[in-house]
Amino acid sequence: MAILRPYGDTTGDGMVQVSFTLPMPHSKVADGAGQQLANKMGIDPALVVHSKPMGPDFTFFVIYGRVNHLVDTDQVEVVERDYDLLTPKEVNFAVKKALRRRLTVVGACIGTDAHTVGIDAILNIKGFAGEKGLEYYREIKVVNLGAQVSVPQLVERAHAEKADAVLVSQVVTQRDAHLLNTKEMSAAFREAYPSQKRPLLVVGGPRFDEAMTEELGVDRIFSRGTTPGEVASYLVHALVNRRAS
Amino acid sequence: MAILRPYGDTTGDGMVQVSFTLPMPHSKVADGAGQQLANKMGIDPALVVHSKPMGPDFTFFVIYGRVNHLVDTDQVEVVERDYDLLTPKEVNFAVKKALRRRLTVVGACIGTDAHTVGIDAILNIKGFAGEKGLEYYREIKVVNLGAQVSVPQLVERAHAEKADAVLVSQVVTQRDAHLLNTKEMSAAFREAYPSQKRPLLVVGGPRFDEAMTEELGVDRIFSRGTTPGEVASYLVHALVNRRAS
Amino acid sequence: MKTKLELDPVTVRKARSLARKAGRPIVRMAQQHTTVSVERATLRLAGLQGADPDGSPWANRLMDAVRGDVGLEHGVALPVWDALVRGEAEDLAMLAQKASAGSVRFRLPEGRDATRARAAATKQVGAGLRRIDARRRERERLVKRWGDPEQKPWIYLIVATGDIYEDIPQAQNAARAGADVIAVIRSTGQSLLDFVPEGATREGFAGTYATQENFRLMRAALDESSKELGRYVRLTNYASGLCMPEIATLAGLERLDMMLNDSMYGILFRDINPVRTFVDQRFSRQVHARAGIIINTGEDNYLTTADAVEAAHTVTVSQLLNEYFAKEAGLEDWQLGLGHAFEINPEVPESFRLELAHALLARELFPHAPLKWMPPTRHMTGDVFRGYLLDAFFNLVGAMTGQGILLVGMMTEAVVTPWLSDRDLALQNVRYVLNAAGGLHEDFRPHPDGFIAQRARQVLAESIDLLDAIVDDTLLEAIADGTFGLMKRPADGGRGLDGVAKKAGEYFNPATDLLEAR
Amino acid sequence: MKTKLELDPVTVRKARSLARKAGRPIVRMAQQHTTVSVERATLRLAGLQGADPDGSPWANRLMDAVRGDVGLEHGVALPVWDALVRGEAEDLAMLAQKASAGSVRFRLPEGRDATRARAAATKQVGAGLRRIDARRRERERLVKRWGDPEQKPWIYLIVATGDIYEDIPQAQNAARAGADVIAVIRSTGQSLLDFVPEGATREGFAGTYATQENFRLMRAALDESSKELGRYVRLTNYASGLCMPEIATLAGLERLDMMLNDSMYGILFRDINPVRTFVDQRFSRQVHARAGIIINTGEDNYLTTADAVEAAHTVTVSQLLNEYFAKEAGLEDWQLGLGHAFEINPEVPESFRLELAHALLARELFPHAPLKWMPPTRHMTGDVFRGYLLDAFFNLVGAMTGQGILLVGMMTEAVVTPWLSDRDLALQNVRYVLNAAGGLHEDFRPHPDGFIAQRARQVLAESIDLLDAIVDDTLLEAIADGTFGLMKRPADGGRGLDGVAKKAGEYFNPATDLLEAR
Ligand code: B12
Ligand code: B12
Ligand SMILES: Cc1ncc(COP(=O)(O)O)c(C=O)c1O
Ligand SMILES: Cc1ncc(COP(=O)(O)O)c(C=O)c1O
Repeated sequence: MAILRPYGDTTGDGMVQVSFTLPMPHSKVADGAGQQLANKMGIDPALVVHSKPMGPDFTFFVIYGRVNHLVDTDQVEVVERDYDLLTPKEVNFAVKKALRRRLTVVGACIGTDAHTVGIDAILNIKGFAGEKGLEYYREIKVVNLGAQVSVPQLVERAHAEKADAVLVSQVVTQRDAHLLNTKEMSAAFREAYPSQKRPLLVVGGPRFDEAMTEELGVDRIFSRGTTPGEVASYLVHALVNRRAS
Repeated sequence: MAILRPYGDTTGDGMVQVSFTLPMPHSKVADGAGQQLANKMGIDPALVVHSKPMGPDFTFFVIYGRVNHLVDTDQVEVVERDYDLLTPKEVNFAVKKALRRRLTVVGACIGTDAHTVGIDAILNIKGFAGEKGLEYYREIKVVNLGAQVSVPQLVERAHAEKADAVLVSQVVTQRDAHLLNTKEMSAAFREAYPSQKRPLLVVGGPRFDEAMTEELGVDRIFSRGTTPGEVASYLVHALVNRRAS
Repeated sequence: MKTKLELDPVTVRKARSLARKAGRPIVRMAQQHTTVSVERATLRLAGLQGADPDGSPWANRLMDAVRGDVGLEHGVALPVWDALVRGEAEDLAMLAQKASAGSVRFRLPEGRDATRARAAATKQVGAGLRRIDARRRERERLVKRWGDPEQKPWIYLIVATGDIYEDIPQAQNAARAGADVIAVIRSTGQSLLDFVPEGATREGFAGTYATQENFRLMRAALDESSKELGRYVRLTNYASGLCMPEIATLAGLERLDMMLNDSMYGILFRDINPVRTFVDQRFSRQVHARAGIIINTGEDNYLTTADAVEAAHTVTVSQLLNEYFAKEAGLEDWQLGLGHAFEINPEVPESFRLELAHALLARELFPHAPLKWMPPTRHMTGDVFRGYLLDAFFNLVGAMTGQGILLVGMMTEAVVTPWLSDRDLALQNVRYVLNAAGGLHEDFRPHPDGFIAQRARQVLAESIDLLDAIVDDTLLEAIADGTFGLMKRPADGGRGLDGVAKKAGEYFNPATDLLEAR
Repeated sequence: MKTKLELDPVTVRKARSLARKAGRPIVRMAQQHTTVSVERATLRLAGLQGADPDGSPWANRLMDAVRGDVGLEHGVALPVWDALVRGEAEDLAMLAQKASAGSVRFRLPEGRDATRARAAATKQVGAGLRRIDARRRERERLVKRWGDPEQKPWIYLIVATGDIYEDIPQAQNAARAGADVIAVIRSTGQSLLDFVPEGATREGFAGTYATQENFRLMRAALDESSKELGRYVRLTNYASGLCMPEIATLAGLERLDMMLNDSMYGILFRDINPVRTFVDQRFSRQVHARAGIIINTGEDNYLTTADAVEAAHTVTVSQLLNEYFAKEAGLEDWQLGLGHAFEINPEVPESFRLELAHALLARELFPHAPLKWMPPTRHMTGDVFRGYLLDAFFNLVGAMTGQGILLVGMMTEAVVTPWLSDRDLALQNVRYVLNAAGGLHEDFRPHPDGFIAQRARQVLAESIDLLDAIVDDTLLEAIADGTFGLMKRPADGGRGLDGVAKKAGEYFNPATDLLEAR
């Protein structure tokens, strides 16, 4: 199943739906412009099935058509889970065995972002999707700094708590706020720590691309629908291995 | 305003929305495949904001992102109206003057297509969008053959009626039925008539691309939202000019 | 659900008796005529299958040969079984082949020959009917085993790829996603074919050919799904067009569960001759009655060519006529999926409440019929978001007025035949509405003379006036005048009239005899 | 609209008196304290504008200098106008500059000096209040000229580009497309800034900074649109965060029409100190009362962090408290846009009827308040089609329960801040629902002890129990315990406590005096 096309109502028909706005008055030319963009996106034939003026200066389009690109599923690289999912029991056991002390995580929603539901879903006992949060794990000490935490504050607390891992949430993405804040954060930690001692840096949020760890200078990225269990299992995997190496 | 980008919420942000189905089970790889297709369409970054299994073998995607293509409105060729819109009065007058007899149009919905509302909207007195249909024009004789008319029948009637113009409707487009039927029709007319004497061939339907006259071998194509007035004005323009030349 | 409109029973009775008056002459006409398709259906009931090498069915070949020798007016049974009794061939298939090779001549048997032919024909056709009875019992068994849908309305979905092998996975997907009824719509051309294509087909336009083999394949696939889902998934097709009686027969033989089967649709929207249609229609309904098949009528179509507010009463009149013709043919209330639709221009003020009024009127006029509630189509546009919204309010009307069968609307109605994803999104839409607002009808109590009740009464009154007029100058006239869907169809126009004959004195058809017997 | 729930008046009275009991200690506390922002608001009322070269406002510079010399507890007025009367500078701006250059020393005047300072301060601040009065009359004049929206609910739309110059065309487009109220949401950071930025701004995150200049620009643009459209388009911003009192003042001076202004939002969702918030909140509401501004409260937010069914009663309790605090500060019923939201998980059976029950309860508990009905957010996903559907049912609840202000939901809620096209589609959605089903409330008559009425009574009962508990161990305790939105906020925690002081005996503030006078 390596090579695929989108499926409208027949195998291989390649049909897709697109909508967008062009900053130009509604007109035949606008329809043509909408079609041109669709063509450039590889949609041919492209049917402008709906075009509507939005005020004097904008036109909204809905376009259907056959896209001529092929999807090669072998070319897809995704961040597959490269660690086993552990039960809380197993996590606690592994931590005890590897560290011979509790594992400390410091969590926060940094910058001016005040969305705590996401990080709380990971950290609070209440948890998410039926899984209890990290606070529930006997061998994990959770320090949840809440929202709107500045990077310096975060670094300081990480020091003070001797954090093994720092968990940061970013939900607001407008103007790439989440990327900028994350980079600032990771830079600050590289500043403040010798690379050996640096705590594990983990960020999460609904709009992150999990493949961007390099670029953002963090150890792991979690996105939409992450569960606490995944995070706990990853922490064990990463920290135990680290000690190992 | 020659070069444009789509407009999400800021000038130049280039944001678009796309949805499609891939014939593969829902998984992380599927999400990656969806993103890959979006990238190939020129969307980067492409955010898979929704992916949902549809049964075991299909996944549906909604993707948002910034498309990096530019729209060049100067490159758009559209079939602009190259004739003046006339009132019924003016049409009648022009016909009388140019032909010195009534202008005869034979209309039909050919093939197995039974959608008559469109052609009736153009031909019947009742008309469309507040404009009366061609039957209302004193100087136009309308022969409406209705639906499911075979091409031979159509040619025969066109002969019998000495049609100046033949108006054909095609609404069903699945498997390009409308294109195939139109080509068959225009071929038959080229067969049956010396090129001088061939009646004007006009097709219409909601999903035609008005630029395809060449390919379909017709004189004019009308699409979504055509009004009877446009058609009448075009007929005068085309037939009078023809006589002129 | 206690009634919300409290229609005046006297008015309702009046409406029904007018419909009876208007319909009776049509029934008489139907009784006095036969058609090539009725006769071919009789041959198919007797077990004649298959087609010659160029795909024209043996039923047609045999029928044509018989007609060539002795005409249509006596029916096909006497000459055919006379030939068999005479030993011209040892079975129907063989006879058909010989006949088309011109090596049999048919005659009208008389006296004891006729009696023997009648007996033989009755026996063989009777066996066919028993096969249909068996299929009906089988359905009842499977429904008992796998169960009916939990919720009302039943969720009805269309597949339309044109290729039976694409239709099947899509239908199974749809069933998995929650469809209770799957309809395979037909290729655009089929209704005008005067024969039923053979075998599995892959090349329909905007629909898939109705063939016995396609029926079998899809029913088998849905039996699989039913088993998987623990819910009997019903299959629908179209007993309409020039072969209405034969397709009804094949549906009975292949255990289809519902059939689109309107008394006037073919006339109005396929320009099929009115007499032909009414004759075929009566026979096909007798078969459906016998087969325990639920019919769906097509009033929704009128609102695609006429305005849904102005023409609201034509829907009601047509429903009353369809009810009369159906009952006359032996169908029971539970088999009457009378059609109506959410087609009022959404720009019309209070359009939603007008829809509620119309849907309630149908519901309370036909309290025991399932009713088939059809989605917006005419006012759907390429704005698929708006389309998704309109479909939601269509679903809501369905839930608030207790419709029996909900044909799920597609946001791409104005664009393409349904995509896989359209269907999935549409079902999500239905599920939300039924789950979140399913109980709203409890709080929905129109004032006895508020906007909704008044509108309903007005439509009923207009219906009675129209029926009065029809009784005066006949239904055929009304159809010729464009009363329904603004389509003008004269009684002597349209396709297929050449396939109709007035029955001769000694006309004999074991199928009709047996079907009318009960 | 005759009441549908017929709530027991005794129970309702009880709920109100409990809210009064729970709120009174907070009011007393607010009366006994002042904050840096209240004092800066007083300076702004007196006409102090502008900022130093690095953008820190003169109001802050002056306040800080005064505080450095004589502290906050006496208020800023006495020391400042004493200095002016002493001729340290010929106006406030000059004084602020000198003060920040360290070339003025402030003192607490006594006897006749104090009297003179009081008089001068009162005169100058009074002039500021009269400017606000003038703006209010101006609004009344323009509303008379251009008219209010024809329909209820008013249609409320958000713009959020972060750039005032993108906001303006988008706002004007939205108005043209049918918006009656435009809200410019603020950049994520602003609520934690202890100063109000200056000038036109283009670099907000997910919102645009609230500045006096941005207010002016947008109000002017909407005046244009109002004129073009023949309908007075209202402007909304946020009097919240650490500068609540100053922003309320600027809103009054720039003729904003509505302000988000909740008594607890800053505490719960921005972790601002409770005492600071309650003090600031009271002053800002006195200004809003004077300016004829409609406030919007933020109960909707609780349902984004707590479950909308379990926590339904916390919304009601908060509305009752907000009502009490608002009335106490001089606001009238027509100014109370009490918030609530359509946030029940759509998977919950009968979720739509539960929403109806909650919305009706609010409607009938506060019959004379406009009420602000907020769209689904928490359960919105990237499935924009489903989102568009949920928003439609949100709109329908709004229409069926007579809400006053409808904050239009966006199908992209889970994805991005609203796009131009999202807004246009959303308005199309609202228009359809209001036009097609606007009258449905006439047919919507829940049974007196049906599902809806029972649910409403249950929520009211739970609210009374909760209020009882709050009266026993104080509102501050309840907030500390996470009663609202599950957010735990202790009275001594949070930001901005250092900006609070207990008033000294000779505390003087002409603004509060004048505002309380009436
Ligand atoms: C709830 C909510 C709020 C609440 C927040 C309450 C609180 N205390 O958190 C309130 C009402 C206060 C709020 C306010 C605002 N919000 Co808000 N809000 C939302 C909303 C509706 C839901 C977010 C949520 O709770 N999701 C549920 C959680 C469980 O999912 P999640 O965050 O994705 O987290 C999961 C994963 O991402 C992952 N994860 C997340 N973080 C982390 C961290 C780690 C370490 C790991 C391992 C995993 C992980 O695990 C979680 C569980 O699976 C969204 C819209 C939506 N439906 O998504 C808008 C939304 C996020 N808000 C938005 C905005 C703009 C705001 C405001 C800035 C608006 C304004 N200018 O006033 C304000 C100000 C807030 C601020 N200063 O940041 C925008 C963001 C737009 C963008 N893409 O930039 C959104 C998308 C709405 C919109 N379309 O405008 N908001
Ligand atoms: C009404 C309707 C019907 C009615 C037709 C009644 C009648 N007598 O016409 C009924 C119910 C009978 C019907 C049946 C079917 N329909 Co139908 N139908 C529609 C519907 C809802 C509206 C079409 C319409 O009337 N539009 C209004 C007219 C005024 O617009 P118009 O046709 O575009 O015409 C305008 C312009 O295009 C132009 N124009 C059109 N023709 C011409 C000709 C000339 C010369 C000129 C100058 C201009 C011109 O001018 C007109 C005025 O502006 C559409 C869905 C939709 N909302 O579009 C489906 C639709 C067209 N139908 C469809 C299908 C598949 C069918 C069936 C084949 C389904 C089936 N297998 O049973 C059947 C069979 C019909 C057949 N054999 O062809 C599909 C076609 C899919 C596709 N793209 O191929 C559609 C799109 C619905 C869908 N999504 O499945 N249908
Ligand atoms: C009642 C009825 N019969 C038949 C059909 C199908 O038409 P055809 O006979 O062309 O397959 C329809 C289509 O909507 C219908 O409504
Ligand atoms: C009542 C209330 N105040 C204020 C805000 C805005 O928050 P901020 O103060 O961060 O701008 C909101 C956001 O939804 C709100 O609901």
